[in-house]
Amino acid sequence: MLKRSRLLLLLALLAALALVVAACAEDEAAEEPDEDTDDEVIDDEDEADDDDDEAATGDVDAITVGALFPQSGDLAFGAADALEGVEVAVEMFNERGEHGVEVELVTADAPDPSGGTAGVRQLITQDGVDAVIGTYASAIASAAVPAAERLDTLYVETTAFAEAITDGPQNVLRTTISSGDLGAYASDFILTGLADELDVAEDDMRVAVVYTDDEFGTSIADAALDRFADSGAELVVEESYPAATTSDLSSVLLQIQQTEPHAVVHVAQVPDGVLFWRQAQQLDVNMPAVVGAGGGYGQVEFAEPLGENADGIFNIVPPTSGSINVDSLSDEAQGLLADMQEKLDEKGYEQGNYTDWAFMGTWVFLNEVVPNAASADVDGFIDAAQGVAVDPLDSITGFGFEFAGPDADNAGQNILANPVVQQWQGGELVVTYPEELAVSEFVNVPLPDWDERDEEIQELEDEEEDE
Amino acid sequence: MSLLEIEGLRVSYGDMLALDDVALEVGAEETVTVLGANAAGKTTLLRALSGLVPTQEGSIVFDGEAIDGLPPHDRVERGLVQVPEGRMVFPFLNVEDNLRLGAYGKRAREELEATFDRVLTLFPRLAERRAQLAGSLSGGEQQMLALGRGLMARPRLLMLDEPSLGLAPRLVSEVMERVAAIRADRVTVLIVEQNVAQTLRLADRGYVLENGRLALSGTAEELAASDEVRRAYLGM
Amino acid sequence: MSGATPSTARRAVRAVGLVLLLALLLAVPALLDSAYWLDLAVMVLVWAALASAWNISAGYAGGLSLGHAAFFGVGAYTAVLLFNELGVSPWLGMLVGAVLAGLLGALLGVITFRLKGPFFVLATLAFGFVVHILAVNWRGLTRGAAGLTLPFDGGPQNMLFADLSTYWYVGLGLVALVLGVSLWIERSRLGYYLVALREDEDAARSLGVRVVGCKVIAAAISAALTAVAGTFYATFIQYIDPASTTQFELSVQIALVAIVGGMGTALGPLLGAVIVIPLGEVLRASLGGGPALAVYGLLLVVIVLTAPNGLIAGLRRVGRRVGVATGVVR
Amino acid sequence: MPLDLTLQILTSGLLLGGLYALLAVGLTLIFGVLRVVNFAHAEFMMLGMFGAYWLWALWGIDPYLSIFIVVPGVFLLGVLTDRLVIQRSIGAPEVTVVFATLGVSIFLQNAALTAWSADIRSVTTPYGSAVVELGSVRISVPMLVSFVVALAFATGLWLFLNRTMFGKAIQAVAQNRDAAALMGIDVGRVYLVTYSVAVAAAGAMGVLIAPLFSVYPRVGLSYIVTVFVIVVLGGLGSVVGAVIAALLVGVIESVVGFLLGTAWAELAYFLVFLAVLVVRPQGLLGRRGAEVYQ
Amino acid sequence: MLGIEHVTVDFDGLRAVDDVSFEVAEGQVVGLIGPNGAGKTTLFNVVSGLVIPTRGRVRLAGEDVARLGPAERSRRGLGRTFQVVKPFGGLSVLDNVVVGALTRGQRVGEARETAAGILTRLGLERFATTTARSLPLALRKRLEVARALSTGARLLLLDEIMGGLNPTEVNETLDLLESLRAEGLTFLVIEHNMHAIMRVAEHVVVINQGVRIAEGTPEEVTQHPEVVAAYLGEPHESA
Repeated sequence: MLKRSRLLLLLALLAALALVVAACAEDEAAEEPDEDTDDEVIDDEDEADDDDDEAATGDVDAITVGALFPQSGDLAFGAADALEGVEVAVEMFNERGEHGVEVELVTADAPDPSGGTAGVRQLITQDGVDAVIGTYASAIASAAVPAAERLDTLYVETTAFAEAITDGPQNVLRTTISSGDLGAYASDFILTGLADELDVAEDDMRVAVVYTDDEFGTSIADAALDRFADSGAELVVEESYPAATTSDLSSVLLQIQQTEPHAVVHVAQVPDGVLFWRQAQQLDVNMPAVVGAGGGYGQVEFAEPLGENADGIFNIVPPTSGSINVDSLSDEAQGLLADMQEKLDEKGYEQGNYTDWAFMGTWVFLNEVVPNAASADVDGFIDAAQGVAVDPLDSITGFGFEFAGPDADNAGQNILANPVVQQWQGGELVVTYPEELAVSEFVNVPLPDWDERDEEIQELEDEEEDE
Repeated sequence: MSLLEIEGLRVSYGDMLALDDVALEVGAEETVTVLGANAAGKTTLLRALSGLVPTQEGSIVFDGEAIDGLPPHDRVERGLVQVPEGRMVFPFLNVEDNLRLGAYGKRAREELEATFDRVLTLFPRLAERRAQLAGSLSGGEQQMLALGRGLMARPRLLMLDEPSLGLAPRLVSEVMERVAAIRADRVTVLIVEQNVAQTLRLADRGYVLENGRLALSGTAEELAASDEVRRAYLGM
Repeated sequence: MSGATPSTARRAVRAVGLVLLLALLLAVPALLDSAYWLDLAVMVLVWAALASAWNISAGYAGGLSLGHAAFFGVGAYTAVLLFNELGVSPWLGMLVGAVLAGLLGALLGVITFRLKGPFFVLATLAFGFVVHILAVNWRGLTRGAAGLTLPFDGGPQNMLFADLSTYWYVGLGLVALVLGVSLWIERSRLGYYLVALREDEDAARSLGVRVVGCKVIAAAISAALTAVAGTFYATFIQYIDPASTTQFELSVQIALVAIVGGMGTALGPLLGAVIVIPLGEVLRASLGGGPALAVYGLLLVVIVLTAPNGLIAGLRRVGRRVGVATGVVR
Repeated sequence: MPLDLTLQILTSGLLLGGLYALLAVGLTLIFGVLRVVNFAHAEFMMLGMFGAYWLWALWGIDPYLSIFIVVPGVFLLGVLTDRLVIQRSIGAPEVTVVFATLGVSIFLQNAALTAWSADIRSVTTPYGSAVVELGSVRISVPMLVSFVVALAFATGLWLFLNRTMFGKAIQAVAQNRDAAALMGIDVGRVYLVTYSVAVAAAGAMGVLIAPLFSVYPRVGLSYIVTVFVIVVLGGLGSVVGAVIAALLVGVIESVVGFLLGTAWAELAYFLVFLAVLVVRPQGLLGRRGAEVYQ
Repeated sequence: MLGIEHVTVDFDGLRAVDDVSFEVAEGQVVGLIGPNGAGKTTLFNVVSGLVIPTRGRVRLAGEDVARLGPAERSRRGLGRTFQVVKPFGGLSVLDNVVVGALTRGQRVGEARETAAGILTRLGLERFATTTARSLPLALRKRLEVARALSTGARLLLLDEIMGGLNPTEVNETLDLLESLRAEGLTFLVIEHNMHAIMRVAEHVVVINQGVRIAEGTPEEVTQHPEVVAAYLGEPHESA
């Protein structure tokens, strides 16, 4: 036991020492980050050596940006599109060389929130990047943005929707929409465009909101619920459930059946989205209109199992070149889109939704913010961002760019990032609203009752039996 | 030739030695008893013979074949059957099922019905309680059931671990009578008992275990006359 | 009693070893010339503290908990909420979180002390789920799955440091605290009682050991230390949500780290963290998330089947052999 | 509440309970006989679902046919798991017994993730949305099928346990392992069969629900925790108890879900679960003695 | 010192102890004998608080201890050993005894000294650092006694501590009992070794099938026909 007490004593000493060192280190820390960054840049990039000195005097000639996306783990597959978008944007920017700025791209992996923090530190302190571009997943972004803020570095969010990202941090520019916008837009659409189509007055609308209890579901639903609360519409069902552990939605559906809402907002993942519709059919629950908001409703895996029954289901998303009528875009935007697609082909990449958002966000940052920045730091970039004004028709995604000022509640948010309304038609999502971006008319508004559809199915089955 | 021959048997639980260098022999149609204080290793010996605990050293030869490595059910199949201490009937199964499970092995199952009738004749109480849950029987009845269940396996060597444990004197005598009857049926018996006097009257030969080692062996008469045994176990 | 006193040579080796280890630990930020690896090193400290804290109730007191994420969450949420809502420094929030978690741990101890084996495990699992469901659904308080961001209001007074190496030193302090408590318990009255209860409850009770009291105190200490680690994690990552603080998988991993290292010893869980966390990271980086976790699962199975006492037991055997070979140990 | 609605809610609850029952019966059997809580149980259901999915996606085999291929497959996997892991953990320290199956669960989940990615897949069948109408109550055909199979399995299992020699041997092993071995019962084989049959039932459930639910590696999570609750309520080790508790939990989930909301239903049954564990660990329907952990 | 009043214990319908009453006066050594399974150990469990009797009461130094758990009874001066020994297997022999000394309220250091003293007295000092699990059975029985003594118990329940000991060891143990008794300790002893009982016990209680069938001096009870029958199954003839 003697040895134990000795060990204990040493440990106490160690603890004390650790605390002392911690306190000392902190004194230095205040001035450290800037030095660190500069050192690294000078060490790491021989070419940028001279430019960097100049940068201190005014115009930015060369910057390093870090791309932070999940490259391993469960999210890696989906996030690959986004990273490819950033990569292509940087390459095209350097090739065009219009602004005399040289951009170097470094990437880091961020499989989960703590990985996001680690990735940010890696990029800023080791790779000496001047700005970080991310992140695909909201939870990871929510951890990565404060980490960058701590190191006084700009964070450009191109693909994550979480409200929290632009709710507080002063170092962020989000080029895509926030999930609240999706929810608010879903409500607006229901109260205006959809109400018109259904021929119901706004004040007579009965609505239901059903959502998963994850970040995505709650933030969208909260915004939608706020908007409904301010309107004359009546909220008849509000229900949340855990997406991962729910194996039955019949109780929700029966509530909907009882209260007969005109429209249902359903924020779901794929499995619960499919289950909701299968059980709706089984329980004969008729809903004139259902509006999803990305997530499960935006994916083929959702529509495929439903077959024809998916026709007419709405989905709210930020638009992409793939979903809108690109002919209405400006020539410049169409040219940019063509160049991007060529570049993607060249590299053997597929174009997905996230490719568009990540590409366009990066493109705007490089072309509109960087060249106008007085210095390659967070203040310089944020100042420069105030002057950004990109028209929706000048963007391959169909939404424009203009950032909320530092004093706004949602500082750094792209306030022109408006969603569009899509509908499932024949197994594909097509934009049906607003009209200027629409590629197709509404179908199945209101949705046909199940007994009408059952007949169709019955016929189908009969045919099969005949064979 | 001996039916069972053990040599240099050693069993330990972790770093605790339970049996050390035990040698023992049981001839065909013999009744042999193993005596010893609580925790002297008697139960461990029987468990080792049945294969419920692994042995570290030594050999167990049954009917001329080494059975050391065999799992318990294979030993039962060869006729080495144990009625364990504390009866261990299956409390939530009825009496009949308990008995029939006794004849679970292939060899015993072939003659199940005949054995079953014989056991019920031997234990008429069990016949009366056929449909009752074993857990609801009295202690004596449970012991009878355990004996009967052991017989159902058609043992060539029946090992009995403390069959009189916790029974009233009248029942103890009854159990001993049944054991005598089993013996008369030409079944070889290896019996472990605290009830030394009665057991020695029943047995041909005996061994005394002390702290996991053999301390004494001899014919039943010799042991009964031994001062050591008398003082230690008969309380005289 | 000659065997009880370590030889002078042995003591000297021990002392030199400790000084070297200490120096090495203090020098880690300088040695790890990469934010990535230093970041990982800090996470190793977090997990070392968590596994050690779990070990107090599981290793010493024998209650295999699968609900410890609940306490981690309480520590994280309490500190962040107090800071965000009332401006209370996380240093203080950490204490409040520890007290809250301690009370919660005590409550769990009171209701589960009689349960054995899988029943205890299932009860702690259910408890963990209750806390998780509350974290997800009590949105007025926790903002649900959206999570809470700890704004960077820099400065040591708020336990927020711009410099990564500071987190390393604070983390070292945290581990030293948990290890200190573990060692103290090991040689204190409580430790004797806990091990006695674990080895044989009836015998311990007959010697005058009060079961409820001991188990409740152990559960409370374990929960409180877990919460402290939770607060540290929250200030380190600056973002918390139910998925990363109260989820069942987290409880499993806490147990896994301690088991791989070796339960019931003070150093085992630390060893577990040093091995499992970097291994997990390397596996994930080289194989991807799914395969890495699959390997984790296999590792868990193999360890509990072949070495339920963990790697530390094997290490000790090797150490002894080396000691004998070199003549340091008789 | 109108009668129709009440009946519909109760029916939905019962059908859901039927699904749970098929998992719960196996889980409770494994515990009763082996004294092992099989954390990996729902993973075998997941594998069953994937089996059904791939046979359907690759060769268009209907789940109601592929069940005859998938279930034997899952059974063999159960044999393998039992041999490699479960039998080795019996009689080992408690930490082994608890964490070995947890490790198997983590492994299977992530092996599936590695092999088939996190993609969400669905089997589409003509009868996926088919319904039987009983008065105003609508009953999903696939749900009804799995409900019937679950009850048939439970009944069959009960008959098997109580009417056959091997079934009684299983009971004997559950009641006293040593005594069973002394009767000539091959305890290892009883363990093997019990474990494999139980996980095969989980696999069967996976196939049966494939026409209704999407398949993905973590799908087991939606069931396993609920099933733990059921098994404890029914009394660990009790087949009849598990069936009754499964139906009960299904109905409670449906009713509370309708009245209070899904999230709170989940919280409610965890609290009930805790209370039952603490106050009456043998379960609401279990018999005394079954809870004794050996 | 100890009063057992009408104690009855039922286990799942089986009556293990049936309306047993007797007293142990301070400073006495009372033997409790009976065949295996007679209910002696169950009675010990009732006295020490591990088993709650179906009916009846236990008084310890005049106080009704029915509501107290084993730990509280131990802290009121009751110590016991277990027939099937229950050492804290993973702990050293010394640490086993330290646990008991700690519950007296001693600090760890003091407790270690107390424990070391007790080990010396029982001749276990050589094994102080040995893991309890690896002690031979006879020594583990002695460890049980050491542990019971370490709590500072005034009344000791000893459950077959002489089983398996050789005659010399039995004599040593008996000497120890006598010296402890001279210090004022009280004993209730279960023992199969009648020789030993005859030597130390002034009073013997015999139970069989859970029922008290005789009580008196050792000589009286060994002559008692019911006792003879209980032990030997039938009237004693051969010896």
